[in-house]
Amino acid sequence: MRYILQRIGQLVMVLLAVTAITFASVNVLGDPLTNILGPLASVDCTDVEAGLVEDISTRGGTSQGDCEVIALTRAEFNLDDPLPQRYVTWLGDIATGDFGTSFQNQLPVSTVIKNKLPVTLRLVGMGLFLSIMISIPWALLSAYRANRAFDNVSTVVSFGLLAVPNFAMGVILFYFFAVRWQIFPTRYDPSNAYSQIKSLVLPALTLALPLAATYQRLLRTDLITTLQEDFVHMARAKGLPSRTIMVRHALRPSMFSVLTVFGINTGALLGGTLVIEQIFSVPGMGGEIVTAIVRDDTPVVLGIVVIIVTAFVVVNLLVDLMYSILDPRVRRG
Amino acid sequence: MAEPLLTVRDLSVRFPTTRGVVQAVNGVEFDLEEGQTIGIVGESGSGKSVTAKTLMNLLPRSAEIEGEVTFDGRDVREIAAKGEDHFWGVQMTMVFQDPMTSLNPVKRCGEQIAETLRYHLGHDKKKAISESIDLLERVGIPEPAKRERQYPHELSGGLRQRVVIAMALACQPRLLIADEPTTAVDVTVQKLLLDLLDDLRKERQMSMILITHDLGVARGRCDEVAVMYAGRIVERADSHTLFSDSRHPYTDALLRSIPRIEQPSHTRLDPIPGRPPELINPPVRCAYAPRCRFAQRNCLEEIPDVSGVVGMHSFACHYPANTERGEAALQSNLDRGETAGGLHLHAVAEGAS
Amino acid sequence: MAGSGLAPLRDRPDVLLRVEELVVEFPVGRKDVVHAVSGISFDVAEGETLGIVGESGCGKSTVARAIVRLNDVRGGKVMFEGKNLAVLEGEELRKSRPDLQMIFQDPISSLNPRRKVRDVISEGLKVWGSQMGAWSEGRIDELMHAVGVDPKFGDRRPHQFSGGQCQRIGIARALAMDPKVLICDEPVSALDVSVQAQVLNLLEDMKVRYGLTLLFISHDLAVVKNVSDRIIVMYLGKACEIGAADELYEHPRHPYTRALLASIPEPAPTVEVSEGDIEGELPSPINPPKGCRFNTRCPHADEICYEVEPQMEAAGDDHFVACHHPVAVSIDD
Amino acid sequence: MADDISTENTEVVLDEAELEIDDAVKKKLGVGFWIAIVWLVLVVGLAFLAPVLPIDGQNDVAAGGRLESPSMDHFFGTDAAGRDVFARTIWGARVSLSVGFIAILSGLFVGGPLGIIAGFFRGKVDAVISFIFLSLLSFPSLVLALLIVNSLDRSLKIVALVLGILAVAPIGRLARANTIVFAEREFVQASRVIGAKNGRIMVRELLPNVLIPMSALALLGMAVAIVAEGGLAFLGLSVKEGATWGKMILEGADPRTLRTGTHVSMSPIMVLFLTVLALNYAGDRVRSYFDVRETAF
Repeated sequence: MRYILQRIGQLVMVLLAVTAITFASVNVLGDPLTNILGPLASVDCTDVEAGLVEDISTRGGTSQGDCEVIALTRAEFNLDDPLPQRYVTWLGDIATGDFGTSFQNQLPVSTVIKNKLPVTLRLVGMGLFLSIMISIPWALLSAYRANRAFDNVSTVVSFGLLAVPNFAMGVILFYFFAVRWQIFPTRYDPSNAYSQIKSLVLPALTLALPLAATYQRLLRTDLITTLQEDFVHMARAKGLPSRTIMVRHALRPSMFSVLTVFGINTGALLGGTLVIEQIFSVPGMGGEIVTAIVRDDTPVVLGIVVIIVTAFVVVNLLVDLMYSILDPRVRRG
Repeated sequence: MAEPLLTVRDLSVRFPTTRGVVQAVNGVEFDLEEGQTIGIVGESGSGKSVTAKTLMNLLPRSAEIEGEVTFDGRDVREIAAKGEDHFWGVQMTMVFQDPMTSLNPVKRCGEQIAETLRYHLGHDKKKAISESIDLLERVGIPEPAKRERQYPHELSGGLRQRVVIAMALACQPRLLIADEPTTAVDVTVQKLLLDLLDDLRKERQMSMILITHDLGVARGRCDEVAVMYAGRIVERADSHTLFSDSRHPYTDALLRSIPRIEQPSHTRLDPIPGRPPELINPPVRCAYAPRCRFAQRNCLEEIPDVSGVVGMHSFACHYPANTERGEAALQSNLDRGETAGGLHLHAVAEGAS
Repeated sequence: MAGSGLAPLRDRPDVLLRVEELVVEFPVGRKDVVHAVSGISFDVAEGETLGIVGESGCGKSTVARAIVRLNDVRGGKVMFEGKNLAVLEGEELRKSRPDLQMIFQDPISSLNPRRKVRDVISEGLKVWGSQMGAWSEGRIDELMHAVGVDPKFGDRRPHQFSGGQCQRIGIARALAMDPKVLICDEPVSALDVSVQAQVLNLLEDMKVRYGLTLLFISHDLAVVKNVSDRIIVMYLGKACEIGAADELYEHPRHPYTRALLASIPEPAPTVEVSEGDIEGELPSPINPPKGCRFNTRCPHADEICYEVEPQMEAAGDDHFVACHHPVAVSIDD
Repeated sequence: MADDISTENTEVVLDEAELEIDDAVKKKLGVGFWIAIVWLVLVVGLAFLAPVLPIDGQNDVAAGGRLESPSMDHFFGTDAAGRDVFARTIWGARVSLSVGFIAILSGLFVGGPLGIIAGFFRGKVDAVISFIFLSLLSFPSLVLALLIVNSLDRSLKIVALVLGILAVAPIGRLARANTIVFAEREFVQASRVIGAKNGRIMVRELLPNVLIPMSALALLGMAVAIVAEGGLAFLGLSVKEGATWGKMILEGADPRTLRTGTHVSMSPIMVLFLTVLALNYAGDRVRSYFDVRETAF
C-alpha cells in the first residue's frame, strides 16, 4: 500500500512538472496577448501614455482606446501577474474543473474536450483491444514451438510490421480498404453508432498492428525464458498437459515487461493518435490539438495536455496495481 | 530376481548446436530395482542432469536421443512419443536443484500441489486442497493450513524444498529423480531434507535416483553409486565399495582432491590437473586420459570398455587404480618423468605432424 | 550479546588486523533493519589464515565486505596499521585500499566481460601508477605466470576462460596491488570439485610467496579447515566459537558447531555422529531472537538462553566459546 | 613444488587446445545483418552524393508530365507536380537521415551519461534524474515536438533537436537500468577495492558494458526519429524547405493521388520501410551478438 501511495505521489509530481513546463513554454515562446488580440497587442502603450505617439483615429479606433482594451485584457487573463503566480491560478482553475476559454471560438475548453475526447477514447480503446487480442495468442503459439516454422514466419512478419511507420500503415490500409476496395468509408461517418464504429476500424487497426507486433516480440522472448525455468520443468515433471503449462504457469510470470511497455505506450497513445486521426479524418482530440497549437490557442493546448498527461499517469498507476496482482512478490506492506 | 523397475541401455544424447554436436550423454547403462536408490555423481557438464531429464522427457525437441529406457516393462520413449497422459507425475517424477525456481512464484503453494491431484486423480478443488494440506504436514511443514495459502517467496529455502517434495510425491510415484535436491540449502537443512527423503522412500517403497556432485551425500544415502565423467558412466559399484576401493582413476583422484574434515589443517591437497573436456565433437579416446596419472598411449587412442571386477562393481579403464596393472602404468609414467600433461603434449605434437 | 565480548582478542605485537565489536545493519523498507552483523570481534596475526565459517545468512560475507568497506559500518572498529578503517572516508579510504584486497565468489562475474584479462590484472597498477612505481608488462607476465595462466592469453577476454582460470585471474588482480591482507569470500564454492583443490593449493602457495595474511570465508567446513590456522564459527550475525582449526573441529564446544560438523556428509567411511541434530530453520535477521540467537534451534536451550546473551569465554588454549551450556569435551580425551 | 609447477603448466596446455575450438566457432552477425548494412550504406551514400549525382533537382519539373508511372526515365515515376519521385526520394533522404542521426546522437550524449550517473550513484541523484526521465516520457511526444517546432522555427536543426530531446529519456532509462545491473556485479566491486575512483569505474568498467545495449537502442531510436519526422510532416510541421520522406508520403496520400498515382506515396513508403527495417534488424543483431555468454563451459 505504501508503495502505491509513493507512486501516486511521484506521478502527481510528474503531472505538476509537465504542466508547469507546458504552461511556461506556451507563455514564453508565444506572446499570449498577441494570441488574444492579434496585431492590436503590438501597440506600445508606454509611448502612448507618454504622449510620444499621436492618437490615430483613421482605423476607427484610437491608440488610447486600444490601450484600454489591452489593459482590460491583461487584467482579465491575469497577464500582469508573474508567471509562477499565473501558473498557480491556472492550476487552481483546473482543479475546480475550469479549463478556461478558447481564444479562437470563445467556447469553454471543457466543452471542446467533451466533444472530442470520446471519439479518441473509443479509437484508442479499440486499438488496444485489437493489439492484445492479436498479440497474446500469437506470442503463445510462437513461443510454444520456438524457432520452428510458425515462429520463424512470425518473426519476419513482426519485424515487417514494426518497420512500417504508423502513417505509412495508415496510408496503405486507407488505400486498399477505403480507396480501392471501398470496404470502409474514406471519411469519418458520425451518422449512427454502427457507422461510427465502422469508421474507426481502419484507424484502430493502424494503431493496433505495430503495437501487436511489439507486444508479441516482448512476450515471446519472456515466455521462452520462462519456459526454461525450473518451475515449468517441474510442471512437466508433474505430468501436466502442455496447454495448461503454457496458459496457467508460463503466461502470468512472463507478462511483466510487456505490461511495462503497455503502460508507457497506452499513456502515449492519446497523444499519438494525432497522425492517424488526420489521415482518416477522425474528429478527435488529435486534430483539435494540432489546430490549437498552430493557432496558438493556449488554453486548449494546455487543457488537452492536462488530459493526456493525466491519462498517462493514471494508466501507469493501473499498471503498477496490475503488477501487484500478477506478482505476489511485489505485494508488500 | 524380479525384473528391475527401470532399465537404461546404451543411452546417448546429442545436441546439435551452431558450434557443433554436443555429445552430452554417451552409452549410459544402469538398472534400478524397486525400492532401491542409485546415486549419480559427477561435476557440472558430466551429463548427469541430462540423463535425468531424458528419463523425464524434459529435453528440448532438438535433442537426439538413442538407446532404450524401460520402466516396469514399458518403453518410456514410446510413452513419450505417444504423449500418454498420467505417466509422468504419477509413475515417475522429479525434484530440481533450486527450490526457489522450481515453484511458480505467482501461485500459492497449496494450489501448486492441488493442481497435480486434480489433473491426475480427478479430485475436486476442495478435496485436492485438503489433501495438499495433509501432504504438507507429512513432509514436516509446521502449520500446513497456513502455508497452503502462502506464496513460495514467503517460505524459507528448506520449507520450499519440502513443498516441492510434497508436490512431487502427491500422486505416490514409484520412482523419484532428485537432481541436486540439497545443493541450494545449508548443511544443517540438507541433512534434514535427506533424512525426510529417506523416510518417505522407505515408507512408500519408492525407488530413487539421486543426482549430486557431493561425494559425501552419495555415499551416505545411496545403495549404489555411478560416477559420470564427460557423458559416460566411468565407474559403478555399491556405495561402500566405490568409496573404499575405487578403480577408476577419476574416482580415485576425486576422492584424493577434496579436502576432508578429519585431515589436519594445511594438508596439501592432491588436485586433478586441467579441467573437464568440452563435449563438442569429442575425440575418440578416454575422456579422462589427458588428466590421468595412469594414462598410457593407448588411452589416447581408444575408449576403454566397461569391465567388471566382481558382482556389481564395473568400471571403464585400461589401467585401473588400486590394481597391479594400474600401479605399473603409474610407475612407468613417473619413470619417464611424464605426467598427464606431458603425455597430452606428446599426442598433440604427433597429431600435428 | 551472544557471541560478543572482546575475550578472543589477543594482545600480541604481530596482530595485523583487529576487528572490534563490528556492527553492520541494512535498512529494509521504512523502519525495519536487517541485523547482518551484530558485534563481532576477532583479530588476525601477520601470516595467519583466519577462517570464517557459517551457513548462508550468518553474516560472514558481510564481515568481509565491511572490512574493505563495500558495506557501510554501523559500529565498531576495524583497526589496521593504527588506523580505524571503519571511519575512513573519501581519498583517505581510497589510499588505504591497496593493502586489503579481495577475491570474490563468482569468478566469471568478478571479471569485466568487456576487458582483456591483461587489462583486468594491470588495472590496479594503472590506478596507482605514480605511487607504486611504473608498472611494466613484465610484472603482469610474472603475476600471470605465478597464478598459472599463460601470459600469452593475456589478450583474451574472460568468457574464453574456464571458471578455475577466471578465479586465478582474479587472484592475480588482487596480488598486483601487493596487498598485506587477502580476503577470500567463498573463493571456491562456484568451482567444480576437481578444480577446487587447484585453487586452494594456489592460495596456499601465493600466501607463502607473497607473505600474505588471509581471511578465508566459506560455508564448507572441510575447505575452511584445510586452509585456516584459526576459525570463527558464525551464526546469525554473531560469533559462536573461535579457536585453532584442529582444536575447534576436534573438540567443538558450541552446540551449533557440533550440529554443523554432524551434518556434513562425509565421503570417507568414518564413524557417524548422530547426536546434535538441530531442527527448524534460521530465524529472520530482521527480528533476531532475544538472548542467545541460537536458542530457537538449540537442543540444550533453557530459560537463561532466552534472556541473557552469552559472552565469549575462554574454553581452552586459544579456544573461546559463547554459550551458557557449552558441550563437555569429548570422552576420548 | 616441482610437481605443482607441472600441474600449472598442464592446465595451460589443455586450455590452448580448447580455446582454438572456441575461436573457430565464434558467433556470427549473419548474412541478414550485412544486407541491412549494405542497404543503409547505399541510402546514406546516395543521400550524401545527391548534389553530384545525375538526377533532377528536388523541385525540377520533369519533361514527362504529371503522375507518370515508373519507367526507365523516372524509376519511381513523377508526382502530381510532375517532379521525378526517385530524385526527390534521394533528396528527401538527406533531410530524413540527418534528422534521425542528429536526434539520436544528442539522445546518446545527454541520456547516456545521465543514465549511468543515476544508476551508479543511486540515492538522491538517481531520484532527480529518474524524475526528469519520467516527466519527459509522460509528455505526449508529438505534442511536445509540435509545440516547440511551431513556436520556434521549422528548420532542420530545431526538428532534429526536438526529436533528440525525446530520445533522451528512453536511452537514459536503458543506460540506468543496465548500469544498476552491472554495478552490482563483482567486477565493479573489485575495481572499488582496488581503489579506482568513481569516474574511472564509470568510464572503464560500466561504460563499455552499457554502451552495447545503448547503441543497439540507438539504431532502433534512429528509426523512430526518422518515422517521427514523417509524423510531423503529416501534421504540416516538418522541415520547411525541401523534400522529406514524410512530406512526400503526405503529398501522395490524398485520395485522388492515391487512386491514379499510387507510386507517389508507395515509393517513399517502400524506401522508408526498408530503411527502418534495416535499422531495426541491425540493432537487434548487434544486441544479440554482443550478448556475452555469461557462463563459460
